[in-house]
Amino acid sequence: MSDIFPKWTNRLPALVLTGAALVGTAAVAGAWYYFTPKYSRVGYQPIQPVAFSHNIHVDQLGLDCRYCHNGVEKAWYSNVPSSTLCMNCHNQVLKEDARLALVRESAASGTPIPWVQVHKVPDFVYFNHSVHVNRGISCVHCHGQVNQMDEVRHAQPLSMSFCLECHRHPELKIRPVDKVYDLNWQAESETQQIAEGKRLMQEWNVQSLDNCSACHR
Amino acid sequence: MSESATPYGLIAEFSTPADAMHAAEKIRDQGFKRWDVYSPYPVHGMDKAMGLGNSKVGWFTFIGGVSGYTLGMVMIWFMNKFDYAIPVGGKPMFSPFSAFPPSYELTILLGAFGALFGMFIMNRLPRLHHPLLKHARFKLASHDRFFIVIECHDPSYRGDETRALLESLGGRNIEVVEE
Amino acid sequence: MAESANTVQGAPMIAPPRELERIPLVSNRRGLGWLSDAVAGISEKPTPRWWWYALAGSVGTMSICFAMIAYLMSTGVGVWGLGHPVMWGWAIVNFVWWIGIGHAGTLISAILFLLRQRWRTAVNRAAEAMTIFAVMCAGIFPVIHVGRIWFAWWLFPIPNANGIWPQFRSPLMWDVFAVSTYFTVSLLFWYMGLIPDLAVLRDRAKTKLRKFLYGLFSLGWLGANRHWSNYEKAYLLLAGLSTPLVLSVHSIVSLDFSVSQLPGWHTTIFPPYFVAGAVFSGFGMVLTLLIPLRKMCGLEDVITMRHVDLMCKVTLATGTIVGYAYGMEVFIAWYGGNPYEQFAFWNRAFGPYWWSYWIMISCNVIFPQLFWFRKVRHSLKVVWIISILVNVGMWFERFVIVVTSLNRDFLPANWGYYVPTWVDIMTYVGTFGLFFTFFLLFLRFLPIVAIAEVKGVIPQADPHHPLGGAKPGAHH
Amino acid sequence: MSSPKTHTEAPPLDLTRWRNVPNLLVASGAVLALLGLVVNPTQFAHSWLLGFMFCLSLALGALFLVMVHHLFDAGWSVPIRRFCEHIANLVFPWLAAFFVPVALFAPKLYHWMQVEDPHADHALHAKFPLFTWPGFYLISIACFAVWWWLAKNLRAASLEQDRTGAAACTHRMRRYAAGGIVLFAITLTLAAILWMKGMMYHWFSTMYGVYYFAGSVWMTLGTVYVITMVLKRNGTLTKVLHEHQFYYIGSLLFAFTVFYAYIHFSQYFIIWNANIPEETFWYVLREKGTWWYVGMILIFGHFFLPFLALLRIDLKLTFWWMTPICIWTWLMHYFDLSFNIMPSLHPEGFPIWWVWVDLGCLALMVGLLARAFLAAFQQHAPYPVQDPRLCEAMGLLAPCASPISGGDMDETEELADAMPETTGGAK
Repeated sequence: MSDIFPKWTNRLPALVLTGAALVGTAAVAGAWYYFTPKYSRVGYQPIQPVAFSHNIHVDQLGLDCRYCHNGVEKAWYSNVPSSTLCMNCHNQVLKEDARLALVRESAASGTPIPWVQVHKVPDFVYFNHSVHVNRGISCVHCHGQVNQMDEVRHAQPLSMSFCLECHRHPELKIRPVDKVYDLNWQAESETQQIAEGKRLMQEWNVQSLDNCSACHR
Repeated sequence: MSESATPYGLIAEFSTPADAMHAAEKIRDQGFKRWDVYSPYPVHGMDKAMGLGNSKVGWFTFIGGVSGYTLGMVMIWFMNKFDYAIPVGGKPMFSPFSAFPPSYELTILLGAFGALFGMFIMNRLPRLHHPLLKHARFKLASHDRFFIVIECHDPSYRGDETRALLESLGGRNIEVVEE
Repeated sequence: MAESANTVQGAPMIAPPRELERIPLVSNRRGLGWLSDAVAGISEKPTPRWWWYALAGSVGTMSICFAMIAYLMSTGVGVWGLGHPVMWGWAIVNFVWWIGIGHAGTLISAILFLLRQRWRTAVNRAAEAMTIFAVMCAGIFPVIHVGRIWFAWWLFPIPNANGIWPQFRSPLMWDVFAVSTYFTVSLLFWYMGLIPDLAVLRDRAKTKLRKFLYGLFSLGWLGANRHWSNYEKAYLLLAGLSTPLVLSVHSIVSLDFSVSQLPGWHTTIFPPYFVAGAVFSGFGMVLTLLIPLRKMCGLEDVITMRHVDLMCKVTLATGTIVGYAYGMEVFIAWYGGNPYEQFAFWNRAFGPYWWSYWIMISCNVIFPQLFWFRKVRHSLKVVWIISILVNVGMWFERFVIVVTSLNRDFLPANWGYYVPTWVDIMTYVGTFGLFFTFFLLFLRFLPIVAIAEVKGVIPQADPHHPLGGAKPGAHH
Repeated sequence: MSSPKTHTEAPPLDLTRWRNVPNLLVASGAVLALLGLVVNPTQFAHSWLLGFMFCLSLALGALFLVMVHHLFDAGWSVPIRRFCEHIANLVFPWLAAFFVPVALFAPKLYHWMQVEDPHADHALHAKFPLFTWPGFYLISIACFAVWWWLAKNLRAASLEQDRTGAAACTHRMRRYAAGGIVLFAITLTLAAILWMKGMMYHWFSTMYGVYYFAGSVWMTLGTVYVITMVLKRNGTLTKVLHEHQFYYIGSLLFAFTVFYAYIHFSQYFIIWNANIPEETFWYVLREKGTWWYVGMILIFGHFFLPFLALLRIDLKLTFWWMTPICIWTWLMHYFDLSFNIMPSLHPEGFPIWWVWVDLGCLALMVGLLARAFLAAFQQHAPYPVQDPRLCEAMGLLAPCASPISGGDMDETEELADAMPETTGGAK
């Protein structure tokens, strides 16, 4: 004899089912959004030891990316410049500025500035900067409009699907080599980008690689 | 149980499965529709005695199984051939052979869901509150007793006449169960 | 009754001589009500002291398992003894062993149901519970062996940030589907069987808490025949689905090995051989558990010597099939003429792990042959010891398959010797704690024998039987 | 089980019209087989082997059914056991005699016998001394000896029980079955390897013995169903047969449909996936030419069709539905064996032009076996008349008289008005 359940409990199955469906949907949608690099990586903007502004150096002063990141065309790695490179200018410009004290100290002592790394690919991914920039992939595609950033911000997810998006359709991104470091450049129209991109792929023999060992080797 | 409660049905008690079964045959022949036999275990032959047809649960399983197999095959084709083909081991991107084991498992999984939830749907379970659960002697239905309950909503239900019928069939402790 | 009808429909009718009489499934002439009392009583009586001791021991052991997993997660799979060339060690051995244990439960609940073996009713509930807990223990190993456990959900075909899908040509993916389906379906099947019995406990409940919990989980089951009709159909369908499922699970586990090209793994008899081995080890475990259980819970009249006898016979049959498979492997290694295959089998029997091979052969093939003798099958002590030996032997079978095939590579420079670390060992020991914790909780709070099903197989249940109330001559 | 449905009402089947069929089979088969022998001896050898393996399937399948009946202490299968014993006994002298042409034509069938230096061929060298002339013949003789010994002794004990009704006979049969099942597994495997797999001796598969076994028992169960049905309808077994015999045979047929498919799928799939040339060549050959279609016939006809046809419980008891399926098992098993045997002679495809030789050999053997079977069947009781399990098989179990005993909540004292048997006289 189990009369301890009042009559309304007969509606429980429907209520539980509806509730479970709602909670389930919320959980899946939440995980899908919050657990992916689109949320967890994009927007990462650490405070750097030196308040270096790409905006001032690139857009206002017109420095080329390669002036500082001078290995990017030659190596897999796009180097962060040593502080002596900063001193090329800053031994003249703002030479007494307090904001640059750390740079001067580093240049004098040889201890690197402890920059906080923003962009990172996992250890098991092989990424080669020179291959990309020499074949018409601009900095902006992975790093966003760094030329407009005062403080560097993680602009793209850099997840595997992000890489794949481009690897499957390089013609949507590929551009003439002389426009690679022009972060504001855009093709006149999408159709032109595709036509030009296809032509460049043909010319450079760029393949749409999405096999595992293209990146994991 | 309050005085004003509406009656739910007439309950009669039987000691042996054979008595319950003979009673069920008679009640079936009288044309009752809303009634049932309650027993601690499924009594072999009772479906026939009550005039029940084949259970429909099989259809739920069948639909579950077919959709599981289709889902498996389509999913694997979409994932490994259409959306992102991964060349491995010189094997074709999609082969009904290598796609078979997971699709087979999905067939069984969804078929099993179909069987269980089909049973729940057909039986309108879960139903935690029921007039019979308030009846004192009804707890013996899960122990060693057999009950027949004829609901008052049955079009053939005729109060005392029905009670007399149950009595003549050997039912004991005949009582009215209230809503 | 038999004597009164010497001829039926003109054919002579002979009652079997005493020695060939069928022994009743429930002994001592127990009836419907007694079954409810006996089984439900186990969870209604005050908790016996041994239960607390056993639970404390199990929980303690289980915590070792979790501690080892935490250590593994924080440090990495290097804490295990894996290394070149044996890259698969205890984790896969334990996985296959535990999942094999589970197979007996499904065999009893599903295959014997389809075969109309009514003796299954006394043991199926406990065996199914064993299946579920064993699959839980098994599931731990593949999950933790992936290294970065927090990414284990990538095994499922869920869209993720990598934009890539699981690779369905890999037998390890088939495993994911097989094992998760197996667990889910076993759980559904088990729960569905429990519903009428939970209703028994609900109807007998004295305290409000018990009324509430058993009432909630029995879902308002009334035992109406219209419900039974759908219920029996669903039960039949689940049994029909579980049968190919249980065959497929261990077959797919065997494919992990056999679709490769490694000598000692690649052999076509693996699927049926693994299934037979799984059922074999599972029955070993069922016997190990039920022989003490029937005594401790006072269920000697329900789980009778006939049940033990029959389970011994299943063990014998499957053990002999496994023996046939061992023989065929060795024979075809010789027959095929492949020197690598021949070496693999020579290495098994006489290489550095010779002892594991001979433990396997003696525990799996030789000792179960004692079950040919009725005397052995009826000595509970001997049966219990052999059942444990079967468990040991089947663990070593997986060890032999995994380790001896890997430790000698094609080049002697790639030869090695695998030794488990203490973390390997303690993780495995810890899973026993997990298993027994769940099993003890099951013993205490749930009906450990399928009450409604056993009621259905005693003579009183049959309305055409005099004990069921049938009048003589009234034959349907 | 309730009483049989409707079939008993029909008048007993009159089989006299069919009594000449075995003779016709023998006569026509002999003509075709002889013609085949003259026209193309190699084809004749292969066709004969095909027919022989087909008939052997039946005898070994029946022997297996008899042995598992004893091992499982089964009750339901008592009425069908006697004719299974007769079929199993066809193994000697009949099948042994049918093996003589295989033995004589062995060099035409088994290429390894013609290899000049067996030690130059590694695959053959490795099989020394199994694949030598003495090895081949000695093992063949040993296989027949084991089968003969088992079948003869099992039937002898069974016939003795017909006279004495002694339980000792049951125990004796169990002992034969216990040892026999092990010998049976070994000999059947060796026979399948030596007589069929050995045709392409470079190939190997650990599953092969099980594979032949699965197909054989499947076809045997189909045959057993037909024979049981005929014996029920002509009145011979009507009084001992019940509905559940048909249900169980049908269920076993269904189980073996799945089992065979499982075995064959596993063998194919593992070989396909590992993709090792020394194994795949066997199947590659069978995917070329019209063999591809035979393979498809096997997938659909050997599995899907019977699987779907046998799914429903009630149809397993419906004779007009089951008869075509059972006859279909013969056809499919024939295709299965042909798929195994013939590609070594006809790699280009299924030898449709030579089917008449196959059918001739098969008809000759089946005709002779049918005559032998009928003679044996008529000589003895049609079912084990004194078997202790017979009344159980008939669904007439003697009930044990036990009371419904009490418990805390048991109120069975109220059963005062019940019959004395119900309470067992306890109260």
